Amino acid sequence: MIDKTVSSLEEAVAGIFDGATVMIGGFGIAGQPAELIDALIAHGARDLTIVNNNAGNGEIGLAALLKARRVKKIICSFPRQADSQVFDALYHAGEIELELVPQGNLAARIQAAGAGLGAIYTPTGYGTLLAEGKETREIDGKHYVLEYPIRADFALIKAFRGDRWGNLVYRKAARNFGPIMAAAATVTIAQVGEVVPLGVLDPESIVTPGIFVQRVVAVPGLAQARVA
Amino acid sequence: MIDKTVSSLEEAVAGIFDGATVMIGGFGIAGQPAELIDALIAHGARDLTIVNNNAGNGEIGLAALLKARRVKKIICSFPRQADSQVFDALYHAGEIELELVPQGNLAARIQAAGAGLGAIYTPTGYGTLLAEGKETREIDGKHYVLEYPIRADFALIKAFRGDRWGNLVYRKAARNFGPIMAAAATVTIAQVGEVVPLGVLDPESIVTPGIFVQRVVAVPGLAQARVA
Amino acid sequence: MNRLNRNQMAERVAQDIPEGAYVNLGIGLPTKVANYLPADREIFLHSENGLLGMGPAPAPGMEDPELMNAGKEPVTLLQGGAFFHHGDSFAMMRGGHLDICVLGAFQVSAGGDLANWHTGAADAIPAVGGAMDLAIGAKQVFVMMEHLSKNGECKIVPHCSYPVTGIGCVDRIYTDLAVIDITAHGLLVREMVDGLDFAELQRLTPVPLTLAAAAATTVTA
Amino acid sequence: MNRLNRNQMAERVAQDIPEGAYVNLGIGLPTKVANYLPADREIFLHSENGLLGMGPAPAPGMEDPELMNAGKEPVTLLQGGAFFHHGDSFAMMRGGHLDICVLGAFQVSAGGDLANWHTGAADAIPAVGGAMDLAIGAKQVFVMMEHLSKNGECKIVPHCSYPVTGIGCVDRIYTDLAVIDITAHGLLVREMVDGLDFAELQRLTPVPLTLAAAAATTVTA
Repeated sequence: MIDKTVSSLEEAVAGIFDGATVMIGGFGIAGQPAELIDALIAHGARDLTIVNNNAGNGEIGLAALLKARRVKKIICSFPRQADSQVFDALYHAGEIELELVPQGNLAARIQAAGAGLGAIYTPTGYGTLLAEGKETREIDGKHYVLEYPIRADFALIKAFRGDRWGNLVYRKAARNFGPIMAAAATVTIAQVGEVVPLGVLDPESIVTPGIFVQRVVAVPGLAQARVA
Repeated sequence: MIDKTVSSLEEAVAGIFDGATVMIGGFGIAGQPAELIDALIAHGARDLTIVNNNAGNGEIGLAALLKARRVKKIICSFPRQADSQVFDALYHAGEIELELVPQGNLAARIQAAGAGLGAIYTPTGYGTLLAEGKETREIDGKHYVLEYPIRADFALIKAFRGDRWGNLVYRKAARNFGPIMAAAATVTIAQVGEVVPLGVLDPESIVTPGIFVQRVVAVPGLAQARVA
Repeated sequence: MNRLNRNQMAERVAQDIPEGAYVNLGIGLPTKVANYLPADREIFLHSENGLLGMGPAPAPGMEDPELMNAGKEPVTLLQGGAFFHHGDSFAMMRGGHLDICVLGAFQVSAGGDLANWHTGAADAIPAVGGAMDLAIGAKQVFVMMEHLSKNGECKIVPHCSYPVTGIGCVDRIYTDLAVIDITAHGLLVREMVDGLDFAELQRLTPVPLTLAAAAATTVTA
Repeated sequence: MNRLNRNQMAERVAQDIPEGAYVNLGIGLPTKVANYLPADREIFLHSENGLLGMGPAPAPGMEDPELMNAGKEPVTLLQGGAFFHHGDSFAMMRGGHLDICVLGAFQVSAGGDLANWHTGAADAIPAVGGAMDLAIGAKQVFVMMEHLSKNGECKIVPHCSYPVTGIGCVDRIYTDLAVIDITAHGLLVREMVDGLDFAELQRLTPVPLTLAAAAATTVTA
């Protein structure tokens, strides 16, 4: 019997190695797997490359991981926010590397990795600083920039419900990067509000089929519990 | 008030012009919008380029459209089947043009069109007859073929339920090409087993959001009615 | 002259959004446009974090931390709305499926280049989010901004001095003074606020303007 | 010698599919493998038309025209299975998410090239379906085929004479005579059927073979 659920957050993040590339879901705090990130901090891996839309808010979650000095590089679209003080300080001190990627290119490059494409010509960023030095091509009168896939060793994501085969459904705008990161990482680790028996999730409505998920850990929480 | 539903199949296919590129959903008969195809035959447009996985089965649906001599070119992955006699005869007579595309490249090129990519490097077909004359590139030690988006003027698809905003859900394996074709056509026309009031479709489970759909027509049918 | 305030600018933009349009309102000033969309028009608001059919802010106390807009403010979802992942959301933007996006700007050039993501200051932390995707993806890109900066410099310029967000992407500019289309034949003034004459608008704007034949002499919000 | 029949070949392949594997069984002969997967192993069958967790054929009269496999035969979906669209389905195949695919073949070359989609006959209507995607996508590609063609020619060849499906993509070959791995050091015979000796197998096969140190002398289905 295949059971991808693990019984602790510690077990969920086991094996994340120094120097790993780790995707972390979430758009701001919606969909951010805060408990998995805490477990990653406790786990101790360092020199990580993190892929996330943002670069941490306040002092918790991703910001706490940055503050613990575990991150050497971050690939994101929107690091600067009202409460991104942890990142801001590291950046100004030259203690973290930033690869700034337009959000749509970030999503498309993650999707390209999951789908096995070698590279894509994307319309976004042409003629801007963020395409400097990149190969471009005119196709049917439009200009495109050549962008490469972003893969990861691990993805930490948050879903609403999951089952022992790793099938996932999400909740509202917390879905965001979860499904595309799940497909782009070698090992995808999902924290879910509830583990349900096999067959409870409607096969028509499963958003992430279990083939993209290697570990599931239950983290009951307020946001999830609120749903009918 | 926005109401994308139309009251007849005739109205649904109105405006499909001679020479148009028309995507038609379905994998074999599952998801094939047979009634829309019949309406297209009655409508009379000719010199069509058709995009479908197959090239028609038996004498109905897509095969009937071919038999009526309305199709000048078909882009598909698997034309030859036990019951593809209509296509076979036209092909051997030199009366239809075939662009044979590996099924995954077909899907990826349709997705590229919907997502606004200029081109993609795909792993499939490298070193084969189907990549002859195409640009290739080695990326990280793997070989890829450059493939371009496939767009359409119209897409005819079949879904299970729809609403007046054009939101769609599908049924079982009839989903296949429907969602990706919907995003790749200028005008997407969906036949649905049932039109439901706005709000009936769960926003977490809508597969094709209405932004990708321009017309919805109800065609109650056996396959749809069978569902609980 | 009757310079528009920011709410009036938002109200003016809202007038040009037709029923049935799929629209993305950028972070900041453009978000205000939602407040002026007529209740009797069904308009589909898209938010890049995975919402279509976005509704107004929830009643106090009903906020949901997993139902936010791109600016991370609490919102609601209308009946008929849908949730989807970031790949699908940006396919909507980049694949040309949005009819209109409304963006703020530091500068717009005569050729329609947009600068709205980076001041270019050496010590600024750059952040781009979805700005570049919106700029190149929507069928029509509307910019709303004050005509003049706080230093009195016109934000409509021959060439952007700030780093650009997209090339030749802006279709129409709404300022506190005028509504101006960017066309193949240059900038065409569609409307001016009450009390502003064309010569004065041209004096303020370092790019040649043409007054549209059918131009309204008043921007009425 | 005890040449395996087609069912025995399927049974032999099934033995090598471990619990938890994500597997695509190609149209034709490979479909038979499903009949021999042990009931006590959870194995995830993928069908490129949008199914994961595919189950056996339905009871007579329970067929659903919208629940078919890639060969358009009626199937069922297991509890825990999922439906998805063609884009996602081929992402699973092409993105390296399937552990194993099992394909039929006209020929396999010494270097692992696969020919299984086209006879090359001038008047044949070509049809490729998902064959090329499966060939390059799965982590391991198993081929099952008769060792010799009806004309007595070996289907394992120095170079494919039929048009190829994929280059260097085959990992293991199951024939009615042997199980052979394709390695960086050439073809390694893992097993032979009872009554066949290595010299005879090599005589039938126009490509140098090596007998694995731990080779079984009998393929037991």
